Amino acid sequence: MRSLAVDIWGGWATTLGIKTLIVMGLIPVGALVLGYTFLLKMMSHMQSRLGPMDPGGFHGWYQLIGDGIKFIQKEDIIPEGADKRVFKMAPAIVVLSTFLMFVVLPGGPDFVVAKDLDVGVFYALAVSSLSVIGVLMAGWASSNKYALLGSLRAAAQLIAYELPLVLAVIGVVIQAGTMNLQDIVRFQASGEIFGWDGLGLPLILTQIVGFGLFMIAAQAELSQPPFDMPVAESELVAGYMVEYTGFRFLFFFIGEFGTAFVYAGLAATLFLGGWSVPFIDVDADIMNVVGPLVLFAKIMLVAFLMFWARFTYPRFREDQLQSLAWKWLIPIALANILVTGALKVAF
Amino acid sequence: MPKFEVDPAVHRGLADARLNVEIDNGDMILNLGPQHPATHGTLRLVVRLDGERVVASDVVIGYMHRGYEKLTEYRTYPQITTLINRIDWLSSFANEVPFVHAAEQLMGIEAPPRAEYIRTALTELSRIATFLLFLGEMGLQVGAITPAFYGFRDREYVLNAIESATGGRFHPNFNRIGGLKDDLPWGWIAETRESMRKVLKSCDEFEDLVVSNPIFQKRTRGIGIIPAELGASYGVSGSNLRASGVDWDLRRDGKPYLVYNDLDWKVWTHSDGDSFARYWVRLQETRESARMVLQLLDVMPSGPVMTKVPKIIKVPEGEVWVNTENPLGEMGYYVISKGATGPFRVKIRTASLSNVSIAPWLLRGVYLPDIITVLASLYFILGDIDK
Amino acid sequence: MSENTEVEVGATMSPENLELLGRVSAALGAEAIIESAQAVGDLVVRVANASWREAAKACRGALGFNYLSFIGGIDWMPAPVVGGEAGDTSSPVQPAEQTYGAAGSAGRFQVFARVASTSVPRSGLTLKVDLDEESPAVDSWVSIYPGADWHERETWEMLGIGFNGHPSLRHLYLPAEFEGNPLRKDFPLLAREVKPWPGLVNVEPMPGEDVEEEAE
Amino acid sequence: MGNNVSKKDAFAKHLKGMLGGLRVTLRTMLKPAVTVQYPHEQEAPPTRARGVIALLEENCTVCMLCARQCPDWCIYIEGHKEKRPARREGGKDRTVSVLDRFDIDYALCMYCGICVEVCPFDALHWSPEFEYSESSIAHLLHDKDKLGEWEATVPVAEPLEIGAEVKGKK
Repeated sequence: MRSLAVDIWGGWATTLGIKTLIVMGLIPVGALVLGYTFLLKMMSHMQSRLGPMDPGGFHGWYQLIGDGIKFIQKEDIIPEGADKRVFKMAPAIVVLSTFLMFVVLPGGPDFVVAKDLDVGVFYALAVSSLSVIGVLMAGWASSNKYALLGSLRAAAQLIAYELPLVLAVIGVVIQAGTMNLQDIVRFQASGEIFGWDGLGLPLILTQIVGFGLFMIAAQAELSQPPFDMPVAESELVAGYMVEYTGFRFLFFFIGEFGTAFVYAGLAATLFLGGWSVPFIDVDADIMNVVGPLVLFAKIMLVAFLMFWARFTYPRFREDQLQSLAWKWLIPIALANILVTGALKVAF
Repeated sequence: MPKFEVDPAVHRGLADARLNVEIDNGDMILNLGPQHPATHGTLRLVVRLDGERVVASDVVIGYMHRGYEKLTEYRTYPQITTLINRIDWLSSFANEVPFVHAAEQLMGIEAPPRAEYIRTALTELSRIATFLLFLGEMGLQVGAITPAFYGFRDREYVLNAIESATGGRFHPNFNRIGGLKDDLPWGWIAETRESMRKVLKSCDEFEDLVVSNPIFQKRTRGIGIIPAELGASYGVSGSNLRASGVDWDLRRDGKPYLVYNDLDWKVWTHSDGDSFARYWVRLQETRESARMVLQLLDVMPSGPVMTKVPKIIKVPEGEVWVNTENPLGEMGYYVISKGATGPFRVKIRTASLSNVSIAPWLLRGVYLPDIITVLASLYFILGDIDK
Repeated sequence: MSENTEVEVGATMSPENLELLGRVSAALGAEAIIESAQAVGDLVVRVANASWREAAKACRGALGFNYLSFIGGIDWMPAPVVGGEAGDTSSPVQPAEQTYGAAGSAGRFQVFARVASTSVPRSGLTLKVDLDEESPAVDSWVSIYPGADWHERETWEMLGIGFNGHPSLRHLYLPAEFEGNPLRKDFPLLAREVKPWPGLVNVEPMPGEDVEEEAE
Repeated sequence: MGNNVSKKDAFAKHLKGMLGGLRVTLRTMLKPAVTVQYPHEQEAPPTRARGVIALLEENCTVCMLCARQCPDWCIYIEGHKEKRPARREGGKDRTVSVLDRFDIDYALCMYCGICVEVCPFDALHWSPEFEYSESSIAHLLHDKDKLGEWEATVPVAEPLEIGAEVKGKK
């Protein structure tokens, strides 16, 4: 009797609860940080304006939190013709996909957000495509033509870009020889480049093509400009989220930026060495504290690139996006794998 | 389902409900507008889609019809200038000029040279203001947010210049029959020169940010091609027609008006006739206009800005057609006077109406996102369509 | 009367317009032209109702006017006096007798159009056509100038002028259930009828006011 | 071969086009913003700006010219006559028009300025003030007291640009 209670209270259940809470906290925090830094501030300055300045006193830091609270207070409107259950579930599924991706992100030598999986890369990319189901559900259930068109575009887009995304990562996996994200980081911290192990270097040096492909594909997966056709506000108004208001819309928003945070984290982990700092080999205990900060800095760097492109480029047309994926990105990714593989065998 | 035709009887009202919901026969009828971000106001487009490809489309206008032709019959000439400011609200000053010219021609008077120079400068400034907004807006319509802000930012300098001279940012009401309300304020020339430099720099930014962007080119090249002859028979005018290779600009080819003949400038054309060409031509024309303003500021003659006109303006009997090259295209007033203080009939020819009337022809067979590109590149102002 | 005007007008017509008039009558046949005049430099040609379509064909073809500027209508009926008797000086008072503008008219309604050429600078021609007063109608230009579509729809709803052969003569600006033709002179502008003219209240003759109005 | 070169050129051009845009946005980001933080800091509108019409009541003689010429009929004037003693000893009593009501309905006003121009006694002036929005449309009807308050904000007319004809000097 007693041992079972201890098991549940002090054992797996508690760990599960704590970890769930951590991840659930991380998603909005990540979304907020990216949303504030890039959407509100960087975009404003790129457009030669200041963005919000008043809320919270210092450069409007409170703006997004206030927006969030406002969204929660708002009336929950569901269109009359909507498929209500599906309509309500859709935002949760989008956020769920973000949630599941966070699980495997390594923050330090002994510390992964929730679970150190051996198939981490595979897992992260697999669950990332879960969000498309949410998007499809949202589009279909809204009973709105714009939403439907948007969600169909999103589905087509996510399918088309899942492939280059995965293929772009394979180069990394070949070089590191593992799918475990933690091991990939360790490989970059003290790894070798095709037999030469003088320096522990981030894989971006050899996988620059892969990095570029990963960034483009991630941009498309996130449906950010230049690949934002699913939400294209000048054509489809807001695409699949056109009927969503209040906290359900907030879910989509958090999902969008939370996912951007995770993708930036994945890119930082796979290509930029994650929590590790090149040339510096410090004690694991210190790295457990400094690592997350290093990772965070790298995430911000990657996110900057992502959002920089987002605020600069016009969007493709759906068919142009498809031809870009199938005619250019996938062949390049395959060639990249071939070259990497050949070099790996050679050295 | 019969052939796509919007039944006139159920066209408004009933049609809304029907068109919004049904998906039938594999084709879908999509209702863009009257409140849609891409229709800059209240244009409504009923589009029949096959997948994302347009099978047929119908343009519905009139949501903002204000009946200017009727209103002018109830107003005196000085009151009308303030009214017609609101037709094409982005280039309101340019709207006033042809009307005031029409009245002046009927009365047989002419504004003093300084007034004509200032009119020309302000007309070109309003052209720049209109086009800067277009240059940004078009970027926005194809998905880039940033150019829109640049457009608004740099238009502000131009609007400031218009406001400090006329007192109104959007509705200057500065023209009077026989001249101008007032002379320029102190320091205006120097300030405007500075603004024109900013405009020229901004054009370079648009060149880098939008025109040379491969994605933008991919989205606009070959989309919405207007054949020159067809465009002309539809009454498409202005930059839209020049982008189809028609070298026709009323500032040069119309009846001489203002002081364009004293300036050194060039009419830009592009041979492609597609959305990209229309963007490109407008970009070049913005530059050209800025250069024209700079020239005008250099050679501004001194003297009065108003001729002697009677206090109560009565325009002698007669009729006159005055058309000018407005930012959006040919704008004209056919003024029929019967010797009263107000006109008997004013036919207002607005550029946007004819420019948009070609849209159903252009939109056949394009993809849904291209509708937005085509509409944005035709560049219309709802007030200019709906009158 | 028409002869008279033509002599008068012909005397004052510019050589370019005379030349253009010659070309127009050559392309269209002299019998189709009822009258012509020059309105501040522009040639106005009034053609017979039956030749309206032929006129468009001639313009687009032989005369090279490939550009349609506008099509509109005129109601020559004198407008009922608007507030004029109350001394409303913010609205114009039109003469009470029915007079016609350049090139004259046979009755109350006219359709007029402007065409131009994009290849010849300073070119253009205004065409007018008389209509039947009871059921005003004229041939449509849509098949010749496709841009005529919207202009004709506008003229139809604003003045109640029919266009024979127009593919779908439906409302352009006004809602489908709108009744009446707003641009007809007998259609009142309600905004001006329901509100009393504020200048009427307590009008006090001011020193010099009467003189001022007469002075210039 | 030639084809290859042109393809290479096209690629270089595309790359340049992509990077050019990024350069523009980055450069703008590093420059100070143009925003004016409105309620905290204000740009002064130009002297000529047609913001609101101010009424100098002493000058008004209830001649109604402004109300008559207004294209929108948004000026409402009422007045009555009063007898005043003569200015000079032994003269006749004067009749004076006294202004009872002078309202401008800014919900209707088109800001054309015709009333200011036609006023023969210089009783109406433009002020560049613009901050008088109201939550109720009825409050946009400014009565003569409110219009009189605006008089304090009327700026002195600015000098004219070089080359302008100076009035009264012919």
